Amino acid sequence: MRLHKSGLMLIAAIVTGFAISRFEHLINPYYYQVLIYIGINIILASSLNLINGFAGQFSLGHAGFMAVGAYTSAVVTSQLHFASSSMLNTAAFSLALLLGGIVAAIFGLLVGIPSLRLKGDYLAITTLGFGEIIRVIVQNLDFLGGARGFTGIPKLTNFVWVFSTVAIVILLVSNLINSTYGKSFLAVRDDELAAETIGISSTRVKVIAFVTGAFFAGVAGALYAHFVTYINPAQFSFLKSFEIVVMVIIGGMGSIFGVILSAILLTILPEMLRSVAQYRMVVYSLLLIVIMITRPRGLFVRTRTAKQSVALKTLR
Amino acid sequence: MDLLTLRSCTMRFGGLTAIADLSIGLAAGDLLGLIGPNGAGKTTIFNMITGIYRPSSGQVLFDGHSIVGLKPNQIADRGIARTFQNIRLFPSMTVYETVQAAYSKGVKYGLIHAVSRCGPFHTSEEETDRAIAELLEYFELETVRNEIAISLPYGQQRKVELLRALATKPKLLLLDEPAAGMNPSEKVALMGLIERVRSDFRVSILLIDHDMRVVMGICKRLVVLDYGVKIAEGSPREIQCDSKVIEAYLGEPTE
Amino acid sequence: MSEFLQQVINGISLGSIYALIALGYTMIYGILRFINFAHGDVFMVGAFIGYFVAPHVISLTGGSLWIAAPIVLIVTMVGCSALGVTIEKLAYRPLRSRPKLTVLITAIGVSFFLEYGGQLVFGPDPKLFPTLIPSSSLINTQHVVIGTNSIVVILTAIVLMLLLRFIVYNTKMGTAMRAVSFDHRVASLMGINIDSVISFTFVLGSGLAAAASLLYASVYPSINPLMGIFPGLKAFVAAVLGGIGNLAGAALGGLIIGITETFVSGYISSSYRDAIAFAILILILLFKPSGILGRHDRDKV
Amino acid sequence: MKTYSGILAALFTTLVILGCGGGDKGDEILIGEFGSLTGTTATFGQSTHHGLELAVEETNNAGGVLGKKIRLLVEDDQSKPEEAATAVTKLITRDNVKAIIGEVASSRSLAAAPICQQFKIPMVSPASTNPEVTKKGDFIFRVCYIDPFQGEMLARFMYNSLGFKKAVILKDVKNDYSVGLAQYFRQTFESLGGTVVAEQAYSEGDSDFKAQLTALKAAEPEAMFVPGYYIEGALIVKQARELNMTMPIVGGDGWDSSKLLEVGGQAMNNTYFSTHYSTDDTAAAVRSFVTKYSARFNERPDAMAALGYDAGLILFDAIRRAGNTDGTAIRDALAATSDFTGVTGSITIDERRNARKPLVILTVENASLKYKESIQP
Repeated sequence: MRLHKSGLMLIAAIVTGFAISRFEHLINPYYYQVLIYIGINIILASSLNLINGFAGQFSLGHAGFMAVGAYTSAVVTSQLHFASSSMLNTAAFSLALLLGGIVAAIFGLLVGIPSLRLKGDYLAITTLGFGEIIRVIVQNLDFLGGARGFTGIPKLTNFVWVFSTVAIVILLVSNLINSTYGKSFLAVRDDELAAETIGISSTRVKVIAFVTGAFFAGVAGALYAHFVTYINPAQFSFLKSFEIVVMVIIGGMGSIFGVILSAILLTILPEMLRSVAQYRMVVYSLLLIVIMITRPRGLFVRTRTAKQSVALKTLR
Repeated sequence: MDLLTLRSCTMRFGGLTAIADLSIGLAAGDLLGLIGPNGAGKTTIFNMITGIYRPSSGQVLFDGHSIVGLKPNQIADRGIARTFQNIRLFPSMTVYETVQAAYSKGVKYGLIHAVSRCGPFHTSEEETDRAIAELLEYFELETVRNEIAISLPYGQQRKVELLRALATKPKLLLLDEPAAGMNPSEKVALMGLIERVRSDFRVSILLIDHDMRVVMGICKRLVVLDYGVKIAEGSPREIQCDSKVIEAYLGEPTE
Repeated sequence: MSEFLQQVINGISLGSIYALIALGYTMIYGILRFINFAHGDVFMVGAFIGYFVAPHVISLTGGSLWIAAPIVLIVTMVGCSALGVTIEKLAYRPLRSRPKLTVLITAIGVSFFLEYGGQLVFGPDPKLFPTLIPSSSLINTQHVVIGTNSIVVILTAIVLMLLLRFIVYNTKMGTAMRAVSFDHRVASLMGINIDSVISFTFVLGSGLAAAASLLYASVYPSINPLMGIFPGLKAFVAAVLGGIGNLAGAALGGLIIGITETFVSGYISSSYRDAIAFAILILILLFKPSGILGRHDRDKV
Repeated sequence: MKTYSGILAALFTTLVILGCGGGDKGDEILIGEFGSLTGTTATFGQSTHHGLELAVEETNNAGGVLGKKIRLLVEDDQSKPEEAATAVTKLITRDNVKAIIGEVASSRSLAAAPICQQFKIPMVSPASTNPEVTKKGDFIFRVCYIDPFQGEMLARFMYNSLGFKKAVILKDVKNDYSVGLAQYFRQTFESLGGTVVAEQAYSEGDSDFKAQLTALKAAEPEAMFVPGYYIEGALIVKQARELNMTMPIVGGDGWDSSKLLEVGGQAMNNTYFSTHYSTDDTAAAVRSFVTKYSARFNERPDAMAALGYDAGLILFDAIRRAGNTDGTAIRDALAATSDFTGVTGSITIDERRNARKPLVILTVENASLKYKESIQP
């Protein structure tokens, strides 16, 4: 029985998703939309958590992977879309999500390679640079609509697609991290050199983290594109990457549950602040500063022993 | 044939020569002590062997093959494990997880199995779990298995680090001042443990210490280093009488 | 050929502004080892201080720009220095012993705060920056035009850089700064007051950003609360390119980015300009990760 | 784990409670506006908002519509398309607005239009000129002309009225509006027999254009076309003049702002641009609008303000004619709009739900705007 525990959990999650989607029409569309954004943000933040939180590679280019996934999938569905048949739509969309993820993963590999030589701030600025390069290239590609954006993407994303992906990402990341295999990620994050001396290839770990993280960012981008139905390069600037990084940091790097909570919180917070319209980004930025000063390890992370904090402090 | 051979190795940093024309041989099953005053270049030798530094010139042979230019993890794969002078444990991990990390390389499944938890995953995890439990028992660490490793007392941290190195199933173990910071009775106990480990795990050991008396008891052969140059080699008794060694250590506090 | 010459002049003028901003980035990095993402926004605030102060100063001095401009420059530099020191005290100092990442995120927060706060206080619409540098053409041929703007920008940048060099290498405070950037612990053992050195660094860095903002706004006289984002980012790229923590490197990096961008815009396509700056950065980091003039930090075992 | 679940529950509760309320109070008609009050194009969002506010105040002071007061609900979209989608969904489904006004930027209108269409709520865009916008469905309208029309008219103006055959283009690649305008201009200009001898690009937010201008200058054009927004437009003209480029420079309606002359000054002489109305127009509607707007907001209205104002008035007029606030009824009334006298000219909504109205060309002489000509569709 235990052998299939993960599988069962996944199926349960997807069945629940379907059940809820039956009542989709009962949910206020605004809440529904916020829920979808929550789901997409959980996928983005959890996949970045794999790179930043578990493999310890500080990346500021996640929006770039998202863009690759979004555009790839949009091209696929615009070529394959059969509005008449829902079966074919499902097939086309599955393919689009998968291809979006795969192409993003290939870009993840390209970005992962420099990460092998770079650390900390240098890596951060390089990944930011890669994200921006991707955006600029898209902006110059006419067949993707350039700056005018890609219009007419079919609205295929729904509750089931998003939350099945959420379930898969969370399960996958937690399975990985709680396995003996996954300990190599944490070892590289904690002390790269010590990890190397027990035979762990930091190269391999970093590349796997970037490729997997990018894959899911790509899928999230594809889900996003087929929800908003219109994408343009400006949506995937480094500011989007910052947003995702902030979710990971506030949730607590390397905390699966904390990052989920912060993705939820940071999606809802701007909505709650709608009433203060022009002030909301100012409030948001102040909150960010205050949280960093008072709860630097993240809002949802248990406090560690004093000694450990000291050790972690000296790490980076 | 020797398990590890350093053949006229030289290590230069800019204009500074840290190791000069050093040759050392270590036979399988040996416990070789590498001693010398602070700053003699002992840790540099370890860094050279484990691939952290690449020797400026000379050869490092392990099991008859050159390991110069290999990455630290590749050298670890060949069967060399080490500890660090200033203990480097993984700050976020428990004792159990620390040992698990050392096993992460040898699991009998891949990424896909890890994330999907199928195939050989559960069998392999159970095997690993049993092996770790045995090791923890051997080192008398089973009571602290779920403690964060770096929150343990110093002596136990040393043990965890030694255990982490052994968990990679090395042929050669490099111990960098394992007794540093211990009181005399702890030192004696540790030396006993090292000797037992050597025979129980059939591992060769290269041990660094600047305190001669620590290693006298267990090493059959010693190499003495001063300013990157080998000044003497032989049995503990021979070393004790060597005039160059006495000169090098004169005025050195020997704890 | 004439087009080429014109592009070189355009490039140097833009590059020297990047260089001034990059110097601030690189000094703060040298001392605190973190990317002060808010630096570009301090630059923006500088432009707005100039915007509000300049008309008053100009009317007080009876319209003489040669007297007014230096006064505006000093007021703006003082204002930005105060802002920089305040940011450091309130947002960064409580985090000094925390992981760099925490400080980095805080810096992003400060950056957002200044940008959106700026939109609130100054209004989001672009403002016309008053003329501070009397604009005329020094050389004006059919093909090459060199205005007073470019010359003033380049000369001011050079003077400020020399001044900075003097402060860092020939004053007591400068020596203390270098000591702190070398090793905090050792410096404090030597009796150096780390806090005041860090504050001083922010004074210098923010002051240079203020000067850069006035030069920038004089050449491109439209200012808005988001104007700091891209010059800030480019300047940071310049600092990394030159070898972060290295003053000469920052100046060199700024010039390289300025000139390359101008050439890419002129000869290839401006649509690739932002990408090109990053592409150069990535190539340099791959082949010489410590930057052109940077020293390599070895992982201590 | 327990505390986490607690936090999670709290979060969801907040989501549900989050600003309940809204809805018609019976004596009010709720109209939603989404716009870029903050973010990169905040200045357009705020101008439109002011214009619309003025339209609402005027209408309410005159007794409202169908005996009810108009209440305007504004949502900021931070200049981001996904925020626009959320804002519009909220306005329609939570606040139950009867119609939507927005956005200036086509990218945000494109994200919002499918939602309005889905809920059958009419949407009136004040200034999105991308042809795609109104193709999203029969509930989507606009009160401005579209890019192909404007691009074509400007090309004809340059070729016929000004008589130039060799032009260069400097467009903003980051800006969909500018890219579109450049494309339509080029098509028409070349089909008329002119040549575009060089084309260069810049990115929104840039302020240094000397590199591109130097390259364009080398192509020796007779005139230059600079589609884009006013701030870059003015800087480009200014820097072009500094580089001794004295030729006429033509821009689109993105140039229309009081800031254009403020930034460009005397350098703007010998430039032309298309717009929606002229503040110097002596028509009663225009004069009254300019006076009231200046008094209310202490600044002169730009084209966006005028379009926001017209968008509001056309919508209110349609509701009045529809006789009720049913979405379909308002849609039909909007579609039937004909010869509506707005500030930006006489507006007729055509079968593609685009506004058919004159294009005004202004020129700059001695650092002040002069009416040049009106081109009828």
